[in-house]
Amino acid sequence: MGGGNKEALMGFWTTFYALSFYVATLILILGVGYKIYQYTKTPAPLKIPTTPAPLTTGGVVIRMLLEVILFKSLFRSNKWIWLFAMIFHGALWVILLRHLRYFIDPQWVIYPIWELVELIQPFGKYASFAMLFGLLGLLARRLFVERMRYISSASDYLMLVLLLVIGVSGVLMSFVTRTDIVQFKAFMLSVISFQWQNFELSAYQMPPDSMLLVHLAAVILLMIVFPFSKLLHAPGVFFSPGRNQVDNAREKRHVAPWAIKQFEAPQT
Amino acid sequence: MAKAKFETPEFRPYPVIPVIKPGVMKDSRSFVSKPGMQESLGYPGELVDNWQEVAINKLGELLTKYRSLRVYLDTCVKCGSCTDKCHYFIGTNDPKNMPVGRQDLLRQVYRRYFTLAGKLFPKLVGAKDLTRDMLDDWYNYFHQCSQCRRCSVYCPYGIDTAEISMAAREILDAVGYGQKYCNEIIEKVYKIGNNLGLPGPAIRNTLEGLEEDIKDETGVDVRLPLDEEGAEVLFVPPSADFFVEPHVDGLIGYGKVFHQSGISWTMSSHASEAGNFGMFIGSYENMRRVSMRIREAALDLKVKRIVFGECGHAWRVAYAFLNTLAGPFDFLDKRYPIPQHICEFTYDLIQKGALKLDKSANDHRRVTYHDSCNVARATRMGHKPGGQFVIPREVIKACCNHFYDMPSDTIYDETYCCGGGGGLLTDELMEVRVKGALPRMEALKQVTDDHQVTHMATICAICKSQFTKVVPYYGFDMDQIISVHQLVGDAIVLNVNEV
Amino acid sequence: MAIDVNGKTVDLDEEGYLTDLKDWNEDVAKVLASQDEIELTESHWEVVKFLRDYYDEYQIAPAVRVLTKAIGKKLGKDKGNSKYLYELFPYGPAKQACRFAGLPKPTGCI
Amino acid sequence: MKARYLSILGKLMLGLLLSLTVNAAEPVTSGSVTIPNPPKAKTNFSAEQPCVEPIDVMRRSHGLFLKHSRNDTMRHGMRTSNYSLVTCINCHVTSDEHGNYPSVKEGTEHFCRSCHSYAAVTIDCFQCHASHPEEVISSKVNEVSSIKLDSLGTPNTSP
Repeated sequence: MGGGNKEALMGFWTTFYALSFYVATLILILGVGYKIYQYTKTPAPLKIPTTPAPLTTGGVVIRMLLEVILFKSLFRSNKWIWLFAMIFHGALWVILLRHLRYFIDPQWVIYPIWELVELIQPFGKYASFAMLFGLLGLLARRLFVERMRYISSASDYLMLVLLLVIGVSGVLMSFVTRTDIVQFKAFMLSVISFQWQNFELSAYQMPPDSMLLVHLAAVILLMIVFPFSKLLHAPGVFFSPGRNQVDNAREKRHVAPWAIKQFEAPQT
Repeated sequence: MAKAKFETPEFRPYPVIPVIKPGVMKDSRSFVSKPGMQESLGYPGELVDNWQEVAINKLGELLTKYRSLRVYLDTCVKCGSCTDKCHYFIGTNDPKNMPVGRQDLLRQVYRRYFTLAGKLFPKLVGAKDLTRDMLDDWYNYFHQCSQCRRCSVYCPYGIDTAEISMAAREILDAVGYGQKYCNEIIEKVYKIGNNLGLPGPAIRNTLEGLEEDIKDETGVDVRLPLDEEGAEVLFVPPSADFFVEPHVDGLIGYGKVFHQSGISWTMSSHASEAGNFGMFIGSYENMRRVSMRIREAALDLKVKRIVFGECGHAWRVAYAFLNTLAGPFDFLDKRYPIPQHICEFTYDLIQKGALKLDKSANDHRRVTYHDSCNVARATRMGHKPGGQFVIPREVIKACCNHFYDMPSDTIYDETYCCGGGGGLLTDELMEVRVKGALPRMEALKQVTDDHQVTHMATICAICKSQFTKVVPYYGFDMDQIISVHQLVGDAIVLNVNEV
Repeated sequence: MAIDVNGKTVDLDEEGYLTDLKDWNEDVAKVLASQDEIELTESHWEVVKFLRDYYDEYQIAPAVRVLTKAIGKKLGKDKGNSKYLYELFPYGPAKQACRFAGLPKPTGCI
Repeated sequence: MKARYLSILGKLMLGLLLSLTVNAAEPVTSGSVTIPNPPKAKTNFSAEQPCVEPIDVMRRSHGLFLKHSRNDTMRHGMRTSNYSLVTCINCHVTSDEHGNYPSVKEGTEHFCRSCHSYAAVTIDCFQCHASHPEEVISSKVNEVSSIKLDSLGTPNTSP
């Protein structure tokens, strides 16, 4: 393939990924937004906190933080799943923070913030191995523990595979095949700031590296399936009545609008 | 009344996670409700012709009414942490008795009809059509869940299979495929006033007999009042307390406590039942209808307080739902919790020194305590989280010199269900009940071996009945099950305050 | 389910209790008992009769303690306990004796 | 042929994107998106190639080359590498009219920093190495580096 071909090819991929990124973001935000709206709008007609439960809202916040950050219930339940899940999620957060470098122009922020982005880089780089380890642990449990295999459907495996593809392609780009991260950042910043005319210039196009194409395709796919899959556990955990309700049923009357309408309105 | 055709599980030398045996409990099935019972509760008499359509619509309706259902169906990631937590799975090894396995029966259908992924790629995401087989699986396996919430303790998202079971049972009722045991009992509450179907005169006759017994035994006139207007306290026991052993001795215990407290009290023939099976079938409407009887009785008898007897699920409905369903209780004395548990009531008296207790009266007993599931994981006693664990134990310790707890991962909020809760306490489910009791029996065995425990006290009518039935399968004696308030009643020194 | 008693068909529900309580007579009781491999003795009949009388008055089977007390009064203190009743009706005096006596099955949290 | 179709398709899609912008008619600019603008190198490596490897390769792998040299030199005591940090610095870091070199610790003037700070990649080379050409150093160093530069001229020497 000659240089002209390659340029044309990257022109295509640049536009393709830019468009896909918008579509995926739109689906992710609208989809998860709709789900959150739905959860918010659906009433919890009865007090059902799993007790012992906190007696105050502040207590509920602490309970929720312990669940969301430390996976407290999972820790009580199963140390292996907890370990793999903790490693995976912890590493994922560090890696996500590391990727902020592609979305923030240093000129947009004050230096101390940028310094933090710089500081996280080496951690994020090696967290990728931790993430792969956690994912492989979760996958191994699903494959080799009989009762886990029983409850797993194809999508449960594929979700792990998708995350592994993202992780492996990322690791390869960091340590083996490499890409032009400066050019990629120019592309990404143009995408998120809607500077589409930049894509005419080769300095703002997607770098022509197959591993990058794979990595981004998998990320885009993940964003698209997010609102339609079990990844909804991320927003869902905050809406679980068993965890987020205050234990004050005797002190404070709690009635859902539909119950008032159905049972109490005619009497008053 | 056929003999048991199953093998009692053997105690495990150490608690290994069982290997799954798909389908072994597929045919363990409770009797289906009769048309009359169904209709009394507002449901079709028998399975309607367009059951599939009705069921899907009902599921759709419930999804808009219960956030718990919607979030729990969406959120599960199949992490597997619940898979070894259900006593029915431990006892039966049927994977559809794993909490996630049970939930998936409903979740698969939810995905098929209510999610984009399930509509487009059912195989990929494990979505399934609502077939007759699926409906039967719902019926069988959602009636092998005691709604004990143990799974919810361990779920990283707090997913509670009880909520899923309740929704599934409500759908089953809505298509005319209800369970006989639950629906017959609710019908009796509506027609007669309590789960057992004891008419007022029968209750009065029973209570008079018990007053005689107490008089014979102690020489003291302890009253067990019924329908006495103007009493301070309306006391609501489970109707089993009028009827069977060892419950009855608990009722005598309550009577002695009230007697010593000097607080006037009464039971009600209108609200002669603490239990509320409306919860078991997931029906807000029926649960409310049953609850309203207590409000009505409290108003009719002009009481100032409401106290509930030893009944686990009753305490859940009373503690967590009564205010919602039948409140507000503006007419009651706000200085006391509304409603109050008999253990809270007794504990307060003990704290105040108002009861003289002779611990040595229970010296022939070495006691352990079974935390009833719904009390432990859905309610509270006292003013601090976890009071539901502390207060009954403090009451027992105030009455007994020998108290020993079972292993720590089988008590408090990790307690195992007795195996008979949530609408399973019926003879045709004896196999499920016996097998489901395995983890609790193992814990009891351990404390028996380690501390020579002779009695297991509990505060739930279902626990007491279930245990008296199943402990013989495991080599224990039915007399080893005891009410907490029997211990209180035996230790209490009557009339010391009056002298 | 149904049983044949002296050439007459008597309907039972799935748990073996009479669907129509009016169908009861002593021969029905004997057939029901034979299903549980029990031969009704005079001691059994005392209980069965008490149950039926009590049911006539209160529309419910008597509580176990009421029953034991009544039996104790009638047959002597040594028989006024649930152990004696369990010997007669191994599946429980409430449920099994009620079945033979043609009463509805007592259900609830028992 | 395929590339041509792709090019047309890409242009169509880009056109679609651009038509959505409010100011689509304006001339093409880089807008508010900055990109690094490193100082020009002092010399070209050869007539065909500006640097020791093609620019594409240098952008992706310069760190790898230098790391390999470091490992060989420091860990194994071998100065065998074809890539030399000193040579990079000598060619790429230029002084202003007052003879001052840009700082490698702040700003974006320094050749290395212009991209590294943009991409949040810290550089640890200059904890030991000089970040600008060392004028006081004897001509010997320059000789060495020029020899190395020459030796790079032969084909097929990249790793």
